[in-house]
This record gives sequence, C-alpha cells and structure tokens, in this order.
Amino acid sequence: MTVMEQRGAYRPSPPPAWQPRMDPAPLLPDAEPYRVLGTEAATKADPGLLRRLYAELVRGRRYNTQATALTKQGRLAVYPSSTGQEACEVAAALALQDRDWLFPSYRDTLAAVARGLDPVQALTLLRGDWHTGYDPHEHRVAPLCTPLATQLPHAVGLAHAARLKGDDVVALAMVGDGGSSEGDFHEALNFAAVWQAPVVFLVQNNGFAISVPLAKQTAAPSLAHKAVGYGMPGRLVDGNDAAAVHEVVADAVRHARAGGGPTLIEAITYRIDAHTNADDATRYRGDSEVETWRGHDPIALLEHELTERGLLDEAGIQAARDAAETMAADLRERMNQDPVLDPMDLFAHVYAEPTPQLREQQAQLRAELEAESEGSHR
Amino acid sequence: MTVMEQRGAYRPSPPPAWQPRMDPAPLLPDAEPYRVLGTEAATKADPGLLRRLYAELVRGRRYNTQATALTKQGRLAVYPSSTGQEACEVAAALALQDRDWLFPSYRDTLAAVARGLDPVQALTLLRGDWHTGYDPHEHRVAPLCTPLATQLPHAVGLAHAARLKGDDVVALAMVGDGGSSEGDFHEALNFAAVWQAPVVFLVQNNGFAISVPLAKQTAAPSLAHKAVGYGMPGRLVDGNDAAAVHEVVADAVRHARAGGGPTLIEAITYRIDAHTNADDATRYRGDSEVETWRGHDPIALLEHELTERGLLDEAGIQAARDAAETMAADLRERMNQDPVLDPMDLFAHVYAEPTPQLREQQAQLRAELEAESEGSHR
Amino acid sequence: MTTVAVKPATMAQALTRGLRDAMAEDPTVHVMGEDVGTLGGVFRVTDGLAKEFGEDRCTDTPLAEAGILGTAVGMAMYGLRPVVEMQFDAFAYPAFEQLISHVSRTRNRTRGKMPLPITIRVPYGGGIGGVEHHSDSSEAYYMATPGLHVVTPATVADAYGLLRAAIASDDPVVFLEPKRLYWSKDAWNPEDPQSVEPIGRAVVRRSGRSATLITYGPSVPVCLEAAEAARDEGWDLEVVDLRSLVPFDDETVSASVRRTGRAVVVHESGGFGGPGGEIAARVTERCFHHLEAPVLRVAGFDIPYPPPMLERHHLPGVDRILDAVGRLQWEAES
Amino acid sequence: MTTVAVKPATMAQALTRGLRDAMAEDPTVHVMGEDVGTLGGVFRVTDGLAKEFGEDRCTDTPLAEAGILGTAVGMAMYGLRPVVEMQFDAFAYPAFEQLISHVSRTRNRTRGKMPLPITIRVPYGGGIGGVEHHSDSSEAYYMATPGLHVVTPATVADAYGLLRAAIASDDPVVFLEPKRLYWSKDAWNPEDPQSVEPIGRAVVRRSGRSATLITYGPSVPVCLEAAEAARDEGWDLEVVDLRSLVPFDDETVSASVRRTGRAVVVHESGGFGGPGGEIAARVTERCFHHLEAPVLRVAGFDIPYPPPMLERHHLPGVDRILDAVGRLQWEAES
Ligand SMILES: Cc1ncc(C[n+]2csc(CCOP(=O)(O)OP(=O)(O)O)c2C)c(N)n1
Ligand SMILES: Cc1ncc(C[n+]2csc(CCOP(=O)(O)OP(=O)(O)O)c2C)c(N)n1
Ligand SMILES: [Mg+2]
Ligand SMILES: [Mg+2]
Repeated sequence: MTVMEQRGAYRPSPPPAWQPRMDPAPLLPDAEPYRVLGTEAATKADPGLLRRLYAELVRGRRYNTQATALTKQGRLAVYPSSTGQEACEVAAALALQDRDWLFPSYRDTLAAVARGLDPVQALTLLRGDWHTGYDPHEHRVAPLCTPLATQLPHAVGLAHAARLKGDDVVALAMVGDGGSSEGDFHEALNFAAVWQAPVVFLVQNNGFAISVPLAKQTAAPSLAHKAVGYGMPGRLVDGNDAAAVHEVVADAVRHARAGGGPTLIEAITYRIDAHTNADDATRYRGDSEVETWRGHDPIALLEHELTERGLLDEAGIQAARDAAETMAADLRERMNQDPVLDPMDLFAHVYAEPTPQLREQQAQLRAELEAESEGSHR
Repeated sequence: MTVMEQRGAYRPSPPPAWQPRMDPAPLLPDAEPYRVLGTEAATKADPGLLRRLYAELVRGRRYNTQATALTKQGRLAVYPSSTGQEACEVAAALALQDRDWLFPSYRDTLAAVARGLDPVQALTLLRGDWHTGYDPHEHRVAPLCTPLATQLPHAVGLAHAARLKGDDVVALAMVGDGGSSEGDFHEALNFAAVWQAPVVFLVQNNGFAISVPLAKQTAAPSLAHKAVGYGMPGRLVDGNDAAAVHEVVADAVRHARAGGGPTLIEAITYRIDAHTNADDATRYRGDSEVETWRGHDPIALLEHELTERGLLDEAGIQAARDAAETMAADLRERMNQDPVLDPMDLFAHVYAEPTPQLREQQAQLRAELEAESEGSHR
Repeated sequence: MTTVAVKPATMAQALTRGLRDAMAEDPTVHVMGEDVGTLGGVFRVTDGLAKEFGEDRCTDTPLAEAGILGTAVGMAMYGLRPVVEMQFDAFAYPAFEQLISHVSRTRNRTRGKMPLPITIRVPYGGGIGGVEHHSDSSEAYYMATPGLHVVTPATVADAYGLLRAAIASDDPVVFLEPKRLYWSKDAWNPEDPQSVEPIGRAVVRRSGRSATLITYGPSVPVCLEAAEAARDEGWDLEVVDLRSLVPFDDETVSASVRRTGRAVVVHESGGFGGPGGEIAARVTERCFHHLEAPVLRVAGFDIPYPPPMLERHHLPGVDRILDAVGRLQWEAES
Repeated sequence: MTTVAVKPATMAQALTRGLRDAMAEDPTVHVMGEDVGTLGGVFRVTDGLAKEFGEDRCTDTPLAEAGILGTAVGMAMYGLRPVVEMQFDAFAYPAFEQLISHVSRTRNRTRGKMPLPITIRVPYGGGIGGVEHHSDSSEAYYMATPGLHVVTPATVADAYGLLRAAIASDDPVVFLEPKRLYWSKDAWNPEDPQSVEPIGRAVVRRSGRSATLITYGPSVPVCLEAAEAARDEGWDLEVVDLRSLVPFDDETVSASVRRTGRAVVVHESGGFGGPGGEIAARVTERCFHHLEAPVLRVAGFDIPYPPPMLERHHLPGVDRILDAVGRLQWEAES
C-alpha cells in the first residue's frame, strides 16, 4: 500500500497506547544517603548485631594495617587497603546468608574474610601465589576479581541459575565507583533487571579510581540514580555507617530473595589509604580531605554509638582489640612462612586433562628442574 | 593510629557533606511521549518545515520500498528497511546544520540520504560493493555502522574534538532499542556527559531487536530514563510524529551547541517491515500489532495535519509523489548497472602504504588475474 | 537391529539435533543468545528448542555479547552447561574480555575448583555474500588463548559429533560453525547419529601420496575439490581435516607429512599471524628431514574481509591451492 | 656543533620525552587514558604532560577502555592524533571490538577517506612480579588483525624513536612497551635524541655466524645475554631485534638466517598460536635450502600467565634458549 493509496481512506488513529512499564518514582534514591548511627533509627537496631559489626570492623581495620605492613616486609606483592571502607566490606558481607554468594573485587578481601574465609587463603593472589587460594564453593566467595566490573555479570548468571534451580540464593556483587563506568556494569545490571535475578549490586563510591576523582568519572546526580535506567530500585547509603549499610543491604537481599529482583546500592565512603601500597596518593589529593574523612571514621562512629548507649565498655573494646591482635599475629606468622609451590602445577589445571602439547611442555620443564636440582645445569 | 589510640579523643564529626551534583528531576523524561501533530503545538509549527518534512517522508518511504524491491531483483544483498520509521530518520537529519555530523547505524540510510548523500552511494554496503561509497567528510555522515552501538563513542569523540577546536559542531548519533543494551552505549553516554560533549543520542525504539521484543531488552520505565544515570536530560517523543521528532532533536542540538552538553532522546516508533528482507517477522509477531501501528503511520499523520489545515492539497501530494517516483526511477536505473570493482583495490587502503607483505600478495593476485584474463588458467 | 533409511541432512539440521539431544539428555544444558528463542536463531540452528524445552532453557538474551558470555560464566559457576550463540563471528569481539580474562582462565585460577563447561557457538567465515562483520575468520584469536578448546566441523556428521563432545566437555570450547557449510548436505541419519568423536583428533579425508593438504572447516571441501583437480596434474593429494585446532593432533598430521614429504596448509583466515603459521612451524619442527620443500600456506590475504563482490578473489580456491602445490619443488624429485 | 654529555636515561624517561616532543611539535596530538593526567600514569610515562599541555591535551578519562578507544576514533575522525594508554596489557581486552571492528578497518572501509592515526600504548609482558592480568603478552591478537601496525622497542633509543614514528604514522599503531624494560638504562641524550627510525625495520643487535636468535621487546636483552653465554659452548650467535612485528622485516631476518643457516625464535608470549609460528613459517618459506635444522621456538608455555612466584619457570631464559640452540642439529655439520 503506497502513501497515495492510503490517502482518502485514511483517518489517523491515536498512537498505540504508550505506557511506562512502571512508575519511576519509587526507583529513585533518596537525596540524602541513608544513616542509622547517631539517628533515631539506631535505637531500633539489634544491639547484638551492632556489637558483632563492631568486632568485625576492628578486626577488619587490623587486617588492613597488618596486610599493608606485610607489603613493606616483602611478604605481599601488593595490597589494596580498604581502610576507611571497613563498614562497607564487613556489614555487606554479614547481611548475607550462608547459602548466598559474594562476588568481590580485588579490594574486597575483607568482605571475603568476614564470610569466614581463612585470612591467609584470601591473600594468595596478593602474595604472588596462585590466584584463588580457597575453594570458592566452600564459603561461596567467587575469586577476587581484578578486571573491573567483569565479576558483575558472573553474579547475575549465578543468581539466575540458582533461581532457575529453585534455590533461594542471592548474589552480592561489589564494585567501585570507577568500575561503574565499564560496559560490563551496564550489561550486568540490564540482564539482572530483565531476568529479575536475585542480585544486589553494591558500589563502594570511595571518591577515587586510583587518581581519578568521581567528578571525572560521572556527571550523574549519584551513581544510585543509574538504577532507574534499568528498572530497579537505587539506594544511597552512608558507607561509613555499618548499621546503615547492613540494613540497606539486608533489605535488598530480602527483596531479591523474595523474587523482587535486583537492587543497586551506592555506599558513600572514602579510601583513607593510597590505592595500593605502590601508589602515592599525595600526587592527586590533599591531606585535608583525608582528615575530614578521618573524622567520619566507620569504627569510631560505631564505637561512639555503642559506648554512648552503654552497649560497649572498655572491656568490650579491649576484647575486640585482643581478638584483632590475635588474628594479626596469626596472619603475620603464617605469612612469614614461605609457601611451597610446585612448578609442575603450571600445567595441572589449564584444562581438565592436559593437551598433548602441554604434556610435552610439562616434560620439558620436568627435565629442566631435574637438571637444575642435580646442579648439572649451566 | 590504631582504633584504640583514636579512642577517647574521638568525637565523631558529621559525614562530609553529601551533595547530589544536580537535581535529577529536570533530567527525567515526561511520562508521555511528546507529540505535535494533532495537538495544539502543531499550530505553532512552521508550515514550510512541515511541508518539507512531508516531501522527505514521501521520498523516504519510496526509497524504502524501492530498495526492498531491489533485494528481490538481486541488486541489493540485503536491505534493513525503515518503513514506519521515516519520521525519525528524516526529521532528525533535518534538525542538523550542515556543519554537524551524523553517526548512523546500518538501518539509517534514509537519514544519510536526507542529509544530501547520493541515494546510490548510500547503498554500496548493502549492495555488496565497498562499505562506504561516499566521502564521510563531504556531507559529514560517518560510515553506516554495523556493530551495534559502536558508533556512539565515535560521535562523542568527534563532538569533543570539535569543541576543543572551538568549532560549534554537534554530532547526532542514532541507535536502536537493542543497541542500548550494549556496553558501548553506556560508555559513550558516560563520556559524553563527563566531557559535556555536544552530542545528541537518538534511540529509535521500534519495539524489536530482530525478533526480541523490548520487554526482553530492558525493564526500565523507558529507555529515556537511562539519561538520569549519566546526568543528562532524557526526552521521550512520538517517533512517528515528524514535527515532534524535529522539534525535540532541534532543541537538543541547540542545547548541545550552546554548551549545555548531551541529551538522550527515545523515539517511540515501530518497524513495519521485517528486520531485513531476509527476515521472517511472522515467526515472532502478529499481524494485528503491525496493523495497529499502520494506523499511526508517520506519513499519513503528517498528511492529515497538513491537509486538514489547508497547507497541502492534491497537487502538493502529487508533486511529492512525483519527486519520489523520479528518485526511485533514478535509483532503480542506476542500481541496475553493475558496478565495476577492481580486485587490486583489495590492497589499496589497508594502510597508507602497503606493507611489503601486502605488496607480495598484490603481485600474486595480479599474476592470477592476468592468467585468468589470458584464459590460460585452469 | 532395524535398518533406518539414511536420508541426507544439512549441517544446520545436524547442529539443531545436537543441541536438542544434549538438552534432552542433560537438564543442565542451557542455550542462550540473541534471537535463539522465538526466532530459532538467524540461521535457525536453535529452531524449536524454546518450544520444546521452554524459554528458561533456550533464552533470548538482551543484546550484549559480553553480558551473554559473562552471565554464562556465572551460570556455569552454579553447575549449568551454557551453550552460548554469538550471532556472527565479528559480534563475538565485544565478549573478548570475558573470554580471555575469565572463560579461558577460571579453571586454572581456581586450581580446578571452578571449571567452566561453556560452549561458545560462533557462525564463522565467508563465502556467503555477507556484508562487513559477517564473514570473519577469527580462529587465530581463539588459538592464542590458552584454556580454550577450538573446534570446527567440516561434515554433517562431525557437526553433530563435535558439538555433542563440546557440550559434554568440562572445559570451554569455541565451536566454529562454517556458515557456508550450514546448507551442505550429507547422508546422515538423525535417528541414529554416529558415535561422538572425542575432541582433538584430526582425520584423513582423502589419502594420497604426493603431498598433504592440511586444512579445516570451510576449506575442507575446497581442498577435496583441489585434490580431485590435481589428479590431472599427476598429483595424488592427501587431505587432512584437523577438526580440532586446540588441542592439535600432531600425530595424525605429522604422520601424513612424513609419508608425503610435502605439505600445504589451507585456510580462509588471514595468513599473517594466522593459524597456518603455527601449523607450518610445528609440522616443520617435527618432520624437517622428511620435507622435500618448505610447508607452504594458502590463506586469505592480510586484509579486512572484503565486500561480497570481491570475496572470491580473497578466498583460497582450487587454483590458488594448486598453484601452491606446484611450488612444492617437484624438480628436486627428478 | 656542541657536544652534549650523554647521560643514561631509562626507557620510561625516553617515552615521556617522546610524548612531550610530539605534543610540542603537533597540537593535534592528544594523550588520553586512565590516570594519565594528574598522576602521570601508573608507570609515570605521562608525567608532567597535563601540567605542560593542559588537561584537554592529556586527559584522565572515565574508566572504560572501549570508551577510551572508541572516543579516540571519533577524535581521529575530526583530525586529532590521539595517543591512548591502556593501563596494562590485559585491560586492553575490553577495547578489542573497537580495535578490530573500527580502528584497524576504518581507512579500508572508507577507501582511504578516514585514516585513523591513533597510537595505542600498551605496557605489556611479565617479569615484574605482577598479579594476574598484569603480565600478558598479547601481541598475537594484534598481529592477526590486518590494518594495525605493531611495534615494540627493546632499547631506550628505540623507545623514543619508534614512539615518535608511531605517533607520526597515519595508521593506527599498537605500541607495546615492555614493562620490565621501563627502568632499563642506556646512554641516551634526551636533548639530542637520535633520528626517528621508520617503522618496519629490524636490526641486528649482535652479529654472529653460528645461528640467529630472532626476537623482540623484553626478550632482546635475554637473547643478548644468551649469546654471551653461548660463547662458552663455542657458538657465535647473531641476535636480530625485530622492533616491528607488523610490518615484518623479512629482508633483514632472512638475510641473517641465510648467513647462519640456523635460527631460534624467542618470545615471552605463549608458543601455540603465538608470533613464533608465523616467524618460523615465513623464515622457513624463504630460507628452506639454507637451513641446517628446523627453525625452533622458545616461548612462554601455553598456559595463562602464572603467578609471580612461578613466573621464572614460565619465562624464556638463557638456559632454555641455549637448550634450543643445542638442538639445532649441530651433528649434521661435522
Ligand atoms: C578493566 C580494567 N581496567 C583497568 C584496571 C586497572 N585498575 C585497577 S584498580 C583501578 C581503579 C578502580 O577504581 P574503583 O572502581 O573506584 O575501585 P577502587 O580502587 O576505588 O576500590 C584501575 C583503573 C583494571 N583492574 N581493570
Ligand atoms: C555487536 C553486534 N551484535 C549483534 C549484531 C547483529 N544484529 C544486527 S541488527 C540486530 C538487532 C538490532 O536491534 P536494534 O538495535 O533495536 O535496531 P533495529 O534493528 O531495530 O533498527 C542484531 C542483533 C550486530 N550487528 N552487532
Ligand atoms: Mg573508587
Ligand atoms: Mg529495534
């Protein structure tokens, strides 16, 4: 039917009804990051939980300082400290059930440890040993992920698979503010929303991607505002308020588990240390900014709340400190032992069975090692 | 300073002030797609512009039917028709100034032709001839882009470069609803917003990505809602209303040119034909849906408005029709001539200068062609 | 035992059947990709699967290749066996980071704790008049990525057998489907498909004594045709179909070249940095003293895949193969 | 003519100087990438450029490699010469679609109308104790992509010269910077840098008569060391530094191998499907009758790059090179 044939007979109908698939308003984050500590909400929080969070935060901070010290002693190749971000790490991990999965980025050793991972096994990657020193299935912690944002679609796929199987498992995926610029972030959030997969995305907005400040990373009102573009709720939370992080993540996990689909959470926090021990943060930021954030320290915030309310006394603080020191001493001692790696393991897990080519290379290396150990080599 | 050292002296300060970088409200699209035809706004539209749009729409539709016919005659390898989407194609292109750039996808031949490109040159790719049969600099039309959404960062980079140079050039980048799921979409919009680049992103939401309906592509209230997550305004427009598309795109172009940064526009439209001539649309959608949309045909809509208001009469319609037929006849005739391609051109533009390796291969092919033409070959 | 009439089937049909049988046998097999559900894929290879097994088992995904492969990784982590379709060769490129950084390495990274049994189906190669980005031969990228298996069938029976083996493999397999062989037909009985060949074995498709053509995928029929034509020139060519590029069957290939003393590697992918370099080098390492001439290569030119109107000049054809055979220093013999 | 004292400089310093000089000479040269501005890059190669030329000329981009390269394409379309930094080898993978589908092909696609003079700097290779994804040798991917030049310096002077040539090239150049040579020092006068070498010429770094080591980038110093050690075994090895993988300098390489009659290709990248296959194959095609033994390859194993604690077992070292030289069938000589 050409245009001219249409004419005459044609009376334009109204456009096929346009209906937004949902009201965007409830998806939008609040203007202010959600806080619990120092607010009315704190009085409703479970004291046991707060105390547990406190102990874990103290332990986490000690882990960070100990690991950083180990880099100076050459016992770790590199350590991306999460000092200042312990509330995000610990509270988010504790908001999960045992059967849930954690998808950490390279900075999230603490979250993995908070899930029960052995503190030494969590560090094999950063020590220069094999990448994943633990069985991911044991504590349901995926390998620490280095290529930014690439772990997010994995979390979506796993959560989707669990749902298809009828398991009420939720996946928590962690990523940084910088990582939110990667295409994989976009694709993961979109798949999650379309599939209504039980995933929670937690962006730790710590102000920087190495040296690049947030203002060069995004022009959005907040990273949480990205949620509406996928049709999922966005939440903003004070990332240094462990009680608030726990509540917001736990809410999102519950929502996901109940079949409500994914949530995007932006936690506002700050990286107190340099990007890693190898980084020189003075090249891109001033001390005063760091000092301001030290005044909003996640441990001090929680400690203040607990002591003010009589839920923690000197003895309790001392107990947390002692436990942290015990962990640190154990970590130090075990990290001071040289791991024994077998070079022949280079070929062991490239495939289920080594290819003929790998078997040849295996034989070559074996011969070299034998020659070396016989001292007969050049 | 350990936690314990901090204690005592520590009085928690309020969190470092959190300020959303901008009020999200103005970035959000309206709930209803913007319309002009059949509304009060139409009375304010420039009659000359409306008549020009009409002539171009009629020509565009004829181009679509002619090109589709050419596929049946084996004169085109494939043609992705934009029948039903002519208002988006034409009105968007006409909203640009001469110095602006268009970044079309593979479906946007019409937009390129509306910018003045020769109708035959615009079809070399789809004919099986060399990909880009025109000089992109001549009409400032980038090559028709096949890998979805990959042209979007190009548009951002070009607009950014122009701005750095002080040229007030705007880039219009076109993409489909399906393409909005690609990571490149996300990265392009984010770069554009951070750089405040003068780019306009036009998503033609035609309901399908080949066979996949929008509901499997996104769960967002609308694709335009994605804008807020980048910190740019999102606009929704009735993509079959040429006057509305022209106005919304022209507004966004003006905004960009004035230094206001990028805009994301979602045009609601419908692909009346199959994905390409090779596709069988009956496998994934019913006739009734197509019929509904035929009732909201972009040409009929505009024709109705113009005739109702006495801006177009039978003679005017006939004139548009004649012009379209002339174009179609010319296209038919010229497309019926076999293009002459020189096989030696395979090596001409891989690099500025062929590498020694390519020169060897060139010599080999030359020898083969000579042998072939001498009939001496097997 | 009943005898079933053996009717000709196309490669596309054999692939569909392979997917169907795998899904029927193993509920953890999931098919996913763009347009694989309702439409049955642009080549109809997944036709009917969504209907038979439901949309949760054969899923139209959003349009994002990294997302498709990335979510498949997560699904595999939870015990599923995703079979991912990349719509065309060049549209697999957005998924390369997931492929290289995760799919190929997760087993190794986790010391065997997290194998990723993912099959990545890639319709590949030219010769079908496709516009740009629809005719790439990208096997060089996959071959250079340790941790992946790379296979490609040349016959209807292999299409079924190798696909079943790929899906059954506990490792990721890039399964390259030669587009222009989709409609090639062969006597093959879908009701009684031949036993599944293990991945990693080449096969001698034609025996000969003069020289060996080493090839795979879409170039196999071309080489067989060349071998027929070569008889007029007095050459009796052997044709080896590699079937699997990784692992590589050195045994079969070297045995053939030791027998014939001459070899030409034939593939459609670009020559420079392409598969032929590896193959020629390893054959030479193993058969040096049996070689009468250097192993030659007939490949696509080192250019972006050309437009349809010129592709016949680019693709290795019978003449170009025979020219190469002619350059195998036959003088030395007499 | 004044004589200037020639002080040692590191390769990183030479690269910084190369960028600076190019930016000073040509206002269309723009540097962009993650952390290249304020920080000066994680390897400090772009140190000081943002300060000297402003943030518009040396730009910290959002964190998205496809976006970086994709916007660079658009900038090049408008007449700029972007120099893009990929922070580490493995973080270039997200940009592969832009690289393969556009960067390498746009000149060809537009019949020369839209050249893309983009330089892509990729710190690459291992040996620095980097954790996973920080030590890849990905040159095989780039070599297999027609339309790209691929170069890699091994000396301080070449770092400057090749980088200047890359930025001056009207074609896209993948510029591979051997990470572990960043801090290597050489007598090199930044105030009077040597003339810029054209891209595409290999160089004989050490002359010898017994056999040729063909190598490039981070393996050049290793080969020179091996050549020294080989003197004890009575071998006088020639070392050819390719400098440019695309285009490939067949002339220099073949001339050397014809002289010596034996060759070993040495590189850090995986062997299977790696650059060595191509190199060995083309040397053999050209020098077959001069070869006393097959061209051998010493390469990284066909495994994902190992953890730092094991990398020394993976990387081709002096011993492994000498072992290969020893297998060049010297018996044949006597
Ligand atoms: C794909 C990719 N590109 C680049 C890098 C290098 N890199 C490592 S950390 C980092 C910054 C990450 O910033 P953000 O996401 O904010 O996380 P944070 O370090 O602040 O925790 C960069 C660029 C990487 N790991 N992966
Ligand atoms: C990266 C990439 N993946 C897949 C394809 C194959 N493909 C071509 S068109 C198309 C659907 C596009 O849908 P949409 O973006 O909505 O545009 P439309 O066809 O509706 O205009 C697909 C999947 C492609 N061209 N590029
Ligand atoms: Mg950060
Ligand atoms: Mg569409």
